[in-house]
Amino acid sequence: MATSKRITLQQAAEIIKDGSSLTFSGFTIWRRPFAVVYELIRQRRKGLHLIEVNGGPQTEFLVGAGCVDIWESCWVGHELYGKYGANLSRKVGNKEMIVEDYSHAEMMFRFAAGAAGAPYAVTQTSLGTDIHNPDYDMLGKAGKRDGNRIPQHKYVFTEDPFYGAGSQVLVPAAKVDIAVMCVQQVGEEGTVRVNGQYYSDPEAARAADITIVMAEEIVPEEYLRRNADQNTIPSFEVDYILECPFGAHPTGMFGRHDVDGAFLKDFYGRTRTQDGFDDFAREWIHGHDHMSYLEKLGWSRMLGLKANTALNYSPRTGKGGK
Amino acid sequence: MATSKRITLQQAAEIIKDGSSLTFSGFTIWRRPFAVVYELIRQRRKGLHLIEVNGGPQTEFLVGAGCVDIWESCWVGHELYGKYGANLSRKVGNKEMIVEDYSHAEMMFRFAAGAAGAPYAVTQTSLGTDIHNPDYDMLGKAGKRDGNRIPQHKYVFTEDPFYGAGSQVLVPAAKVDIAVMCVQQVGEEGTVRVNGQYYSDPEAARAADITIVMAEEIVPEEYLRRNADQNTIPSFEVDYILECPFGAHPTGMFGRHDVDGAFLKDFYGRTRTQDGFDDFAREWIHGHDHMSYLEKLGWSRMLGLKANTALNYSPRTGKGGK
Amino acid sequence: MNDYALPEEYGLADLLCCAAAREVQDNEVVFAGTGLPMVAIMLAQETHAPNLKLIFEAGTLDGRPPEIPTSVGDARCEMGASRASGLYDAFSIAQRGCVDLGFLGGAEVDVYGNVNTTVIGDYLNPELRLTGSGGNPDINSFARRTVFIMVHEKRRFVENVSYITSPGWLVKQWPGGDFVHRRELYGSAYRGGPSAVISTAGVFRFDEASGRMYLDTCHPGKTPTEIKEMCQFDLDISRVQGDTAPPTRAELRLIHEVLDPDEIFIPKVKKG
Amino acid sequence: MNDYALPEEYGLADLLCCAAAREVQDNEVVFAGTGLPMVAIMLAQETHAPNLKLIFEAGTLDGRPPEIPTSVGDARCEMGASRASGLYDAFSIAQRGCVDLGFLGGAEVDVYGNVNTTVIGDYLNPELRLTGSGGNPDINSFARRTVFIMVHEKRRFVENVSYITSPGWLVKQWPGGDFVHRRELYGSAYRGGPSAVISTAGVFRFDEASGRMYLDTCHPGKTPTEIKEMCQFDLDISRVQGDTAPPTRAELRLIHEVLDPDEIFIPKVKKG
Repeated sequence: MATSKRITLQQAAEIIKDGSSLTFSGFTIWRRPFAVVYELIRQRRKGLHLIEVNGGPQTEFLVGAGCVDIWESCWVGHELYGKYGANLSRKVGNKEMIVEDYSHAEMMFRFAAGAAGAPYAVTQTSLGTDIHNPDYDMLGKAGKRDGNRIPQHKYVFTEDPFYGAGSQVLVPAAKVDIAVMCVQQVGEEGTVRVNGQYYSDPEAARAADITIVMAEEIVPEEYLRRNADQNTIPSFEVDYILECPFGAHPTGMFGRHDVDGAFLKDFYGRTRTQDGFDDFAREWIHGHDHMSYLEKLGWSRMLGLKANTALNYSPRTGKGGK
Repeated sequence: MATSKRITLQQAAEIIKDGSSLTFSGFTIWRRPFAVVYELIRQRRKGLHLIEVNGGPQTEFLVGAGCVDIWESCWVGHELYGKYGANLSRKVGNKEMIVEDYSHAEMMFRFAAGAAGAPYAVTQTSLGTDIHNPDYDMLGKAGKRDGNRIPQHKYVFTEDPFYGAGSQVLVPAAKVDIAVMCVQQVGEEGTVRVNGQYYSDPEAARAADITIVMAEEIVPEEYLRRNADQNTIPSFEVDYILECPFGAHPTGMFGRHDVDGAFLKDFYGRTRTQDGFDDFAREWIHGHDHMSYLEKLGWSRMLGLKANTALNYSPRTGKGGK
Repeated sequence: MNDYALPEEYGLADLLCCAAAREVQDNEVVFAGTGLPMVAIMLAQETHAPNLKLIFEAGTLDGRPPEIPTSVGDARCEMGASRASGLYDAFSIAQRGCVDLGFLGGAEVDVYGNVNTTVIGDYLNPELRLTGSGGNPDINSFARRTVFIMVHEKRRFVENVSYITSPGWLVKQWPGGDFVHRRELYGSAYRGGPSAVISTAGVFRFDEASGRMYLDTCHPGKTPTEIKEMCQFDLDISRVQGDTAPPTRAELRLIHEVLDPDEIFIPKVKKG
Repeated sequence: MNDYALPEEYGLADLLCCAAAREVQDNEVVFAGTGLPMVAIMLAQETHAPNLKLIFEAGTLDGRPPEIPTSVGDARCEMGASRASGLYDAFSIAQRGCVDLGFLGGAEVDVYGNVNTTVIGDYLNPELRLTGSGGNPDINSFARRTVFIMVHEKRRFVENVSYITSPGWLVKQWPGGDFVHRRELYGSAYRGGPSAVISTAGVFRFDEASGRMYLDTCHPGKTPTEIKEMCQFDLDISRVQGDTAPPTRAELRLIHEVLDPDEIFIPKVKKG
């Protein structure tokens, strides 16, 4: 009907400019838009400002590649496959980037406020912790609180005037230029259906000014609209779509494939140093496109990750290859 | 597994005491827990405090029957079948009850705050209207703002300190004793699956201290848990369940039956006066139970309302009876 | 397309419906209330705005109902929808600034476009309590443009409404209650305001600077002076552009054969 | 049930897992992080707490995973769940006060139960940046009780943590940073706090009034004096109740044959 929203992987990365603020779909090591992340690294994007409900391998790859100046979030690591974010840790230690710490619920509420068009949210979480320590307002110390995309304050403390519920902390809405989503299905007009947990995807898409959806498959819009109550993000909140099977790898996707734990473990083990990261990037990112990446991974590895359609994950026992 | 949550219609109404604050599932003339509403009228409940995202026939029935002292909401009527709430209008005119007006979005945000455990929500809606007129704080004028279940202020005005977004209005969280829901399916452990629009049901259930779910059918819990991403309210938020087919009548239910417009029109036409209401209640409520009510409605009427399962509503053309 | 119907071929509801449909532009996100606005939007969708996105307050997003819903909570709203959810979604989308146009109604309107749907008479001693606000002020607070469809009676077009349910161009600043331009009050949420009132007499628009209503077009058969007489306030008739364009025969066919064949919202004109 | 295993039949991870499982009461709503806590909760579910409701932070509510998930975002979390949604739901439920018990971890803990998972060394000049808070402070702010499972090293049990990621019983009041009891700060959200630390040396609890940690039980083979030596602060050992109860053979069978047969979180003890 309307103008097509379809773009290529390369075009998706090109929409994200040097200095853009950016957020992603998914949760830690699940449903991260890796094919776009790889393409950003290939295109040598600089000065990104990541605002994430939580970080994960996508953070580590972008940070290791030197694409990121500012990271606002609460957590980074590879879950079972790497207990912290070694690249981020190194860059923070070297003061090569700014980290602004919030709690997980605070990040979630910041996105919920942004998605609802409210300037802030009110919560009682994390009172009394160093997350609220005024000396640790890193964007403030760096003189970046312009009140435009970056709020004038990290926090404001107040009291509840209605029920005497006590101390409250106001957290600023998350305002993001671009959200890049990785989901199971998107329709030709942009309707998204996430299967399984939707994490913070609906809020991320709505809080962002531009939303790019990379899907395992683009499906007929009409198919999704037969069951509107099973859809996750409405058509008009999605600006661009692209189909990219296994675009989440090495992270997992409910109903499609598991996390590639061995890949993440290898990344974690090899990228403690910048030389290690650069070596890993030469092997797996630069000089590749998505198809040659899949070829390099190979059929045996990918079939081992494939989800059983009755279970929605790859059972640990019963795989032919094991 | 655990103690059964099943109760009867009569027990459901008995949980709601004189003076309780109460909210409902649904939207205007859709999915209202009418069987429980009728039972409350039969049990001659008094002094109810209704806090509703929006009102509808259930409000009009309870108000007409003299069950309600306070109504906090934004709208009452019967949509196409009765353009305003004649019973509420009469009682307000006679100063027999207190009405506290908010806007629709404000009511929704009040419930969202209550559901999230926040004492208030921040919004920019309805600025400059008489909804914010300090002279029209009716609970304040009545000396009922105890800061316990009824907040100390109707509103608080403030400014956004983060982005300079300007004037903001803080609206107090909705705190409700009991939510009574009317849905398509509930599992034996309380998991709720709403088909179609869920309106403000998830927030209503979570904001309430006690949640009673009346369903078209109680289904095996295991059936609902096979597709957890299609469920609406989690088990542990539901305290009591009951099965009551057509319990929403005369309001409609997506996928099951349409609104009984003729019934609502008749109610609207006959209950402009208290005598008219009392007469209507004698005919349709007192002396009845749910089965005798259905018998009185009759098969022809109910089959005419039955939803086509492909469409989820009753098509206006093609019904045998017409 | 100059297939305009003759006066005897259409009724007032047809005229209103077509005038409302013409307020919609293609690709817009449109928030619709129950009733005639639904028909108008679906008419626009069938004619010049095939890609408009329809949002219903109860939580259906970008729906394509095959039959006119009887309310925004209707199961019919979900047919062909992109997403069916709830009110939190709908109002968040509105507050986030995603809504271009909203269609609303009212019992009274004043010269600044303030609308009353709450009460006739004094709020504290009401002559008649009406339905209340519903989403009227919410959509009107957040949409870029809003269009009101109203019955035109002199008692309904007043200098100041007795209760501002829905904000016009000049609104009250609390606690004092002095009138200020909505631009001053709404901050980042200021995106526009009432852009038209379509009454049973004519189409009215607003001067954004002064916030006052003026007459834009007269419905066929009405003169500017007659319409001015039908307002309690001093209506500006200096900017009249002529008559409201009548429905085309194609539009009438769509309304009566496709969209509302059962005359739920729009009665057919009796022939002969 | 007095089927306790002999010391050579179980490992430290088994002991921790069983001690953690015993913190759970039936019918409770329990918030679990990734790793050993998941095994502990599932063990409780298989033994004395069949009706506990398990919430994972990423958005699965009342799930019954048949295999141990590798993270709370795992597809495995959703098997048998009452609802699969997202983080807004999970944190709203927590803030609303629906969570009885949370299981958490930490790199450092202090005498007041404040936990650090953010940084080793000075925050502004870190020796080592860790993962950050995750949901640790959020669950710890809102649950009625929280239990921390930690490796016991002297450098980890300190008088004051270098960075309070997650609030203990005495926390900092900003802007000054003076210590106050959490009761004073949390208002209506005050529902309790850390109720136990289960380390690799013993089980510790807190005096709610003073907010200070004391030794409750020693793991078999450890003495109170030895454990006191393993803390930088002056550990109260006056209230010791004896040894931590070892795992039963039935519990060990459940852990290694049913819950974690692949030794993802809990290694099997090598026989002979």
